[in-house]
Amino acid sequence: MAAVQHEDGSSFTGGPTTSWLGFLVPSLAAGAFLGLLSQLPRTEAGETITFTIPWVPSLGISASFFIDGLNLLFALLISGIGFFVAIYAAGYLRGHPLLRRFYLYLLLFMVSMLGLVLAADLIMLFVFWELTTIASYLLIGFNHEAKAARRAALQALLLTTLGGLCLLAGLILLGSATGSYNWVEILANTDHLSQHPLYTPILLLLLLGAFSKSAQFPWHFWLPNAMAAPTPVSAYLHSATMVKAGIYLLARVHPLLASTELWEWALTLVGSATGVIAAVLSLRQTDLKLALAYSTVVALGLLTMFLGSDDSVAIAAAITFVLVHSCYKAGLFMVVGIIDHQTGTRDLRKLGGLGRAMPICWFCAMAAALSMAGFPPFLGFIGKELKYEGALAIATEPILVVGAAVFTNVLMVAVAATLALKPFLGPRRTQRVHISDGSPTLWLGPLVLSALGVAFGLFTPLIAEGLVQPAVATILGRPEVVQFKLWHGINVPLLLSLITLVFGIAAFMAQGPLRAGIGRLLQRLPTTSDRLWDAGLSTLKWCAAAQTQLLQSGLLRRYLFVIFAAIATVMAFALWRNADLIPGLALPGLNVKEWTALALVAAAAVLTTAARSPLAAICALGALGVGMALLYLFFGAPDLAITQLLVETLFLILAVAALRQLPAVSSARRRLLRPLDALLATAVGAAFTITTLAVIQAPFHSEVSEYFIAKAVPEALGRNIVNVILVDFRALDTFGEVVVVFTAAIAAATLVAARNRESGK
Amino acid sequence: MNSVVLQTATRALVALLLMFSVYMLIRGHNQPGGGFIAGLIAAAAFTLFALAWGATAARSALRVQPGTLAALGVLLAGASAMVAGLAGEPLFTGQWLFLGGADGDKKVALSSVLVFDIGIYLAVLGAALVLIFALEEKS
Amino acid sequence: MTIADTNPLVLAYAVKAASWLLLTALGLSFIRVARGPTLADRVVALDVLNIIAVAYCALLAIASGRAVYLDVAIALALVAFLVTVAFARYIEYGGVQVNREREVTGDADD
Amino acid sequence: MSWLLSLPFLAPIIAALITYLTRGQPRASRVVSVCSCTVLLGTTLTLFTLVESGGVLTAQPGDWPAPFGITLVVDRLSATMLLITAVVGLAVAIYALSDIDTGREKLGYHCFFQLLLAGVCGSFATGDLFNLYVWFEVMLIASFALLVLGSEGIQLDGGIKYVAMNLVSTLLMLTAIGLLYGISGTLNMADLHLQLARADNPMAMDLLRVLFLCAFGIKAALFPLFFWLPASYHAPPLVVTAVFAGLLTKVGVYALIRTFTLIFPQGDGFGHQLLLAAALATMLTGVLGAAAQNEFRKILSFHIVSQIGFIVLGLALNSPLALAGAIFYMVHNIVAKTNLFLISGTASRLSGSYELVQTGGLYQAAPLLATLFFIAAFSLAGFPPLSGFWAKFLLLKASLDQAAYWVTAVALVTGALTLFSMSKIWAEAFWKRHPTGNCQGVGALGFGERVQRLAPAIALALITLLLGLAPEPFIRFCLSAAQELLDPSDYLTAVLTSGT
Amino acid sequence: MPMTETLVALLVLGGSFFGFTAALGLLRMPDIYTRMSTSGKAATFCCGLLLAAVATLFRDPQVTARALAAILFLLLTVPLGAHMIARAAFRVKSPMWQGTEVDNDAKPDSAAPKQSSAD
Amino acid sequence: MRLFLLNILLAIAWTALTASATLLNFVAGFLLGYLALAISHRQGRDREYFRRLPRALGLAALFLRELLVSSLRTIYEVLSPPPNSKPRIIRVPLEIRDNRQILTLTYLLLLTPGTLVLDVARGKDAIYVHTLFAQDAEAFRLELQRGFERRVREVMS
Amino acid sequence: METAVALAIGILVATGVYLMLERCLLQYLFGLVLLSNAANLAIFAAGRLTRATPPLVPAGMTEPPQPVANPLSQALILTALVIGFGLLAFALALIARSYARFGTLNSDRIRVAEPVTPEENRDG
Ligand code: NA
Ligand code: NA
Repeated sequence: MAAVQHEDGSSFTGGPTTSWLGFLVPSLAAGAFLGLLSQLPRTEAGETITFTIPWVPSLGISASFFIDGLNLLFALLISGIGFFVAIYAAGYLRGHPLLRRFYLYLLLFMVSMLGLVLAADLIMLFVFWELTTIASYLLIGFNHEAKAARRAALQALLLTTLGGLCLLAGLILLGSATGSYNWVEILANTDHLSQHPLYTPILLLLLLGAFSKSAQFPWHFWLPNAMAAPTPVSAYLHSATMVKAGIYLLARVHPLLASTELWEWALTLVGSATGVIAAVLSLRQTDLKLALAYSTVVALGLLTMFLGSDDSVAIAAAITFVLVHSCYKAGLFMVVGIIDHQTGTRDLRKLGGLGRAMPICWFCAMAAALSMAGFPPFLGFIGKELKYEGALAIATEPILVVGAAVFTNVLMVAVAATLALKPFLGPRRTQRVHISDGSPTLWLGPLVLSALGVAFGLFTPLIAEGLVQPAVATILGRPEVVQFKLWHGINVPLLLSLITLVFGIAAFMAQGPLRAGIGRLLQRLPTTSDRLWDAGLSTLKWCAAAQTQLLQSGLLRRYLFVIFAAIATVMAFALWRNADLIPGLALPGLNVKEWTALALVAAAAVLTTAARSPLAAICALGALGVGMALLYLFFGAPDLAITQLLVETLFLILAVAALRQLPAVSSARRRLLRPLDALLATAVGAAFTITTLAVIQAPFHSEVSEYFIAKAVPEALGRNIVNVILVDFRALDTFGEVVVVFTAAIAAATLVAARNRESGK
Repeated sequence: MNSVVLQTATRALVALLLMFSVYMLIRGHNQPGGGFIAGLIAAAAFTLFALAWGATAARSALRVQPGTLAALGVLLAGASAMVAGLAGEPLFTGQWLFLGGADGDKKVALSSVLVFDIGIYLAVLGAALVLIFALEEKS
Repeated sequence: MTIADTNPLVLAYAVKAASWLLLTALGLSFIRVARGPTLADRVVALDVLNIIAVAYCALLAIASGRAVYLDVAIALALVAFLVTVAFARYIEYGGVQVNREREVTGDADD
Repeated sequence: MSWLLSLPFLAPIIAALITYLTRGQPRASRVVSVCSCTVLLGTTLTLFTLVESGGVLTAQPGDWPAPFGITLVVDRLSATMLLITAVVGLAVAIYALSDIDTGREKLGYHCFFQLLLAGVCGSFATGDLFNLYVWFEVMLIASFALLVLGSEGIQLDGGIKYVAMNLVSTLLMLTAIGLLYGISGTLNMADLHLQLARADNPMAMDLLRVLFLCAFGIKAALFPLFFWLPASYHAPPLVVTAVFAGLLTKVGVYALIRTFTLIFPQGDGFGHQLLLAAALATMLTGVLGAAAQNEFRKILSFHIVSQIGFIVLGLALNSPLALAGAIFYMVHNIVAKTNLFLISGTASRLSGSYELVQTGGLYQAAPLLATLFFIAAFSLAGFPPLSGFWAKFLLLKASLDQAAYWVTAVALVTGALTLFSMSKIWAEAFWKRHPTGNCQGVGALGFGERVQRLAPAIALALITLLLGLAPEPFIRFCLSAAQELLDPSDYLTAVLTSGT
Repeated sequence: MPMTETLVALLVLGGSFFGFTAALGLLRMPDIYTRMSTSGKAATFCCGLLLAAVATLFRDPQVTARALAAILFLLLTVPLGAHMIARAAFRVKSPMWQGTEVDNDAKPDSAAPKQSSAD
Repeated sequence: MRLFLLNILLAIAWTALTASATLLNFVAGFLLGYLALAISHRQGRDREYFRRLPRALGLAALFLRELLVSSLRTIYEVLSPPPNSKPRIIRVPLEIRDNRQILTLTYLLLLTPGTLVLDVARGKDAIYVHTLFAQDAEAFRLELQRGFERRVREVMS
Repeated sequence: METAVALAIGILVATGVYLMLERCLLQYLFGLVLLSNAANLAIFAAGRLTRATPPLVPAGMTEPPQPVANPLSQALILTALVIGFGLLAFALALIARSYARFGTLNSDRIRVAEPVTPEENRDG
């Protein structure tokens, strides 16, 4: 586990103490919160509010938004907690040189997250999904000069993006399968999807997206690493909101996809595994923030597990838990942040006795921890009761689910106790003298959020009817009645709660030995996800390097070999497809002069190849030129013959002039016979021979050349038809051609000029 | 190359080659020849000069920088192409001006096509000389 | 005016024989180009090859009755020697010193 | 019309000649170069608007009717490519003002740059296959010149490989064109479409298909023909790399698109299957190659390869959506890639190196540059709401629509690996502390240099943003362009009645 | 006019025979100097005769002029090339047939005599 | 030279007058003009022109004879079995110094089969000749000096 | 005659490719020349080989009296020839320049742009 840097907790200098953004962001959050709250009555009544503007109509994508029971809950959380986090950040990052950027990123995140949950269009959802990834990347790497922060940012980015890409594929398939990209339209008809041939790919792709975003096992490790971000970010993105995007998605597609065993098993198993593993790891942590991070993973695992069910109690449990967890976890994170800020450390072993100096914090920590541990009358209690009830209601594998729930809750009680007691009791262990709760901007958020835990617990009907019930109804696609009570009478859930408390306290007492035990256990594990990640990355780099070394060898002849081999291969392939059409070699028809010219060409080519000295090769090229010119001449092309001779002559002169600068016998020791090269060369040559034959044995369409022959004198007023083509019919070619020659010449001269300059120096 | 024979013969040969190149240029529209061929022959003439007297001497015999000559050639070819555009016809359309009789091969024709060919002649000549001089001066 | 409508017997056979002779000559000079042994030998052979090609152009003009081939002959006659002169200079003044040879080519035997 | 269709290559050629004649006075050359690019932008914008509203434009230089004379033809694809060429051209011309040293200017930088533009524009504007070859050569030789301009050792080495492999491609192309003429008797691409549809020579057709595939595949840097690109793109001065990255390979891709839609439509799918295999391999090898690099420009160079794979993938899938995706991807990629190179130049100017190990600190020192990089890089990685997202989306959707799941998977993996490289640059050059602490801010540059370096980057980043935020007009355009490619009847009518 | 044709035939045959001997000389002569002595000129004659044949056959002033021009050009260029090669070979002391007799005072006076240019 | 040009002009005039643009007619015109000029320029400095033409013709005749003889010898040389001639390299001192004269002499020797001018001595006072058929070096020198060299000097000075 | 010409093209291509696969850059260049000739010959063949008259119209006529060789393929080759000359000349200059810079023509040894080890990536 990479060590989380503690630098973000120290006080900053050099930056602005505040910024207009410091007012803007909370104001916007508050505005959004209030605006959304005003819609509550309508969603409570089961209404869906939509808003659409066209965006990319040609692809059926629109910038449409909607509000229903499910996303309103999330949106309220996002804007509400966003408000407190923004205020908290003003105090926490006061004086940070990059404060303005922080607010911008925070704003970007908040808007994206709201967009994500409110988007009615699948593609819009994806757009915001990726935007939250970007914001998260920038915020995790906020402390950008620390290597661990950069590593964590990259890890989170890559994992969530990989998932995001799967999600995109899944959403596109979903759009194709349902014929619409609009949630409202898609959800209006949820019957047939489980029969659709694309059901399984859609489901798997969406799950991959959701699981990676919500840090489900085996992608759970990025979230604790993401604690490299400043604490407000951890509180906001990595516990309260962004990581719940996956949960939101699962809830959103629940009515569409949840009817199969695949869904149930996938979510139940992954969720419970995540919960159990993270709970164990959480207990082990001595860094307060990491302990919180793992407990967040626990919560996410449990949420996933519950969403695997189709039962209304389980769903209600999940939704309530979303609400509860967001409040107490954000509060706890902020408290930890304050401790870190004030003492310079968040290591349990170095903390103690802060209760007197930081009374508000202690209060907040206690309240939140009690909620987390599930004590009445806190909202957490209701949440936990519901959880057990829900767990019992899950039909597939109640023992497993209940077991996972109880086990994780036991450990969570221990963790909560640790968080609420350890730093505040006992002797002071820190050097710093001036330790306090800090400014109100710091403690306002935790205070309100922790207090809400109590308030919600006391005013349950409001929550149940206003928030949870519409959300559950949305998820299940049918109206449901959800009722919260602090006292249900003595039943199985209550018994389970008691067991949880007892064992939880026991675990808290025995945390020293437990921690050591877990440590030993972990050491015996062959690997961890995080190490696997590193191994994966280095495998990737190794593959990349190996591939590059193999392909991009830096050797020109090898490049050319591959290119020619590719040419030969595809041509052979094309020939093989048409094997029955390969023309036979019918020799004949040539008279002796043509044979001679051809033989001269061929012999000169061979001589060029076999010549031991470049000068001999040049002589051979001269002979080749004569042979070519004669060929042209024999077949009625005097202009070509002349040009060939002139060009050949000038080139040979240039070559001889250049050779005066080059080693005279450069190829004295060249390997004349290279079987592999010879094989390839023969193959390419044969392919070209066959291609030429295949082309010229067919009848020719001469309309175009006939036109030139007919029009040259009457319309172009020239008797040399070739020249007329060059300067009139196809003058544009010729123009381009002289441009080429001009360019080639001055380019070559440039090479030489640079040389002269160099030697002049 | 410091050879009496070569240097002396060159004087005559260069003149001959240049004359021949102009001949090939002018008759190119009706007989084998044309701007390329003529330009290459003219380039051969200066190449001979450069071989005999050195590239520097050849350069000064040419008087214009060969690169400039080439650029002007391309410009001339381009201009002849654009003449038609100014006359409202598509670019590169041949523009003809006949002097004397209108009878077949007897008339003297001035045309943008010939100008185009002259442009090519100059461009090819200039470009070839740029190359030759560059490599010759290096050696 | 081609061979067919002039004196078919004498001229046609003469042209045929001449064609064989010249083509053989072409081949023979090519052999010298290939065999060398010195660069000068190759260059001289190439020169002869060129001149025989000029001759063949003239022969073509006779055989076909088209003077066009003369233009090719003229062009070839005018420029072919340039290569020879360029080579001559190379032979006389040479390329880079031979003793740099090892260092510059470095074609190992791998 | 003849003027308008000729101007995209005529203006740069004239500018090139003027800058050559005035190469002794760099200041004059600079003015001419920027003016020419502005004219080019104006012309291509006009063309784009005309094509968008009125369909295919044609002209017959020399006034000989098609298919006998050479046809200049601008359809939606050509118009798009011309416009984006002009945009990139202007951006690079401005950037070059502060990036190219006077020595190189006197060697003719501006001249070669204009000639390169001429070659690129000519290639896009012509409707004649052999004329395409000629323009390819103009482009190629100008690129040779730009690549080795200044003749530093690394340039010469890169130049050798670049030249060596590209000349092979050129000769392949020439041979293929010649042989295609042998089958069809024509060079006019529209006429070729008709003649080849009638030709009964399946073997020759298949062989020519693969010949063209190889010839243009080398130019486009397809697997396994791309070696020249990573071998050379980091060698020349930065602006040169930037314009190469933006335009050169895309001309090859453009030629592939024309070849495999107009000249050799799908047929029995042989050519398209080969294209598909090449595209997938290109995507993966390119992006893996990038993962192995630790130099700013080398990473970007390998990504060019990978992204060429994406574009060719669109061509290989051969559906309206896929082709639209290919076109969108191409434009997006030209803008983003050019911009990334421009940004890398400024980044190395400020932090002193292209080697990621030796650079850093730009996040704090140059926030504007960081923003620009972030936009371009994440667009390249396909993040919404940037242009790259839509490019990726179109191709993904096209592949999913055809149930080509393997293709989707490769595309997704490639996307993730692209992100890996981009974030590597971000982390190393921007986030990391500079190893020596010597990282300047943008403010350290003079006013002129600041404008010349940043204005083009900002403009290109705005295009990336605009294409990402309001993609509808361009996607619609791409869809109709794709329709035009798949059903070339308008194109054929326009060309074959041209000049009669 | 059979006379003309016969004359042409003779010129053609004679010319090509010269050409053939020129090439044969190249092969048969022992060293570069003897090869040059026998070949270059013979080849030039070959051309001259054939071109004369052309002029005779066509009896068209334009053709005659071109044939004469071709002969003139050949006469001007071939010896020049031959001389230059000979000079170079002489100066670098290209290997000489052992039977060659060299005057005592006939030593090349090139500035820096080099090794043979064998390639 | 002035007279030569005049002669050419006269030949052109003749060709134009006779309205028959054949080479033969032009040569006829040239000869007629030559005669006419020779008559009209009986006195004066320009008499040299009328001396030089016959000498040039004499040189041409000598050259053609040499050409014919040595051509045949060359053919024999090539076709006959092993070389029966005696190649020699001979230094021939020259009196002429003018470049154009040396050039002409060199060309004449180069065009003659069997002789090859290898080099012009640095001081232009001698040429090196490779010959196939010279039996005796001194005789060859004398023959060359009295033959070609003298005539060249006469025609061109 | 098609077969023979096609064979010649094949031989030119094969020898050209073989040369290009050598280490020495000069050999590469020579291979390129061969390949370039092969390309031209292929175009020539593609325009169909006819022992016909050169495409010239005699004076006084508006069309050639008898069949003429295909003028278009000739024009194409002419263009290609001249372009090829430019390209080959440039390649030659590049090779010469590289020799001056690196002191070798062995392309295996020219490893500045793609060094064997990163340390070698110093331009000097
Ligand atoms: Na790219
Ligand atoms: Na070529």
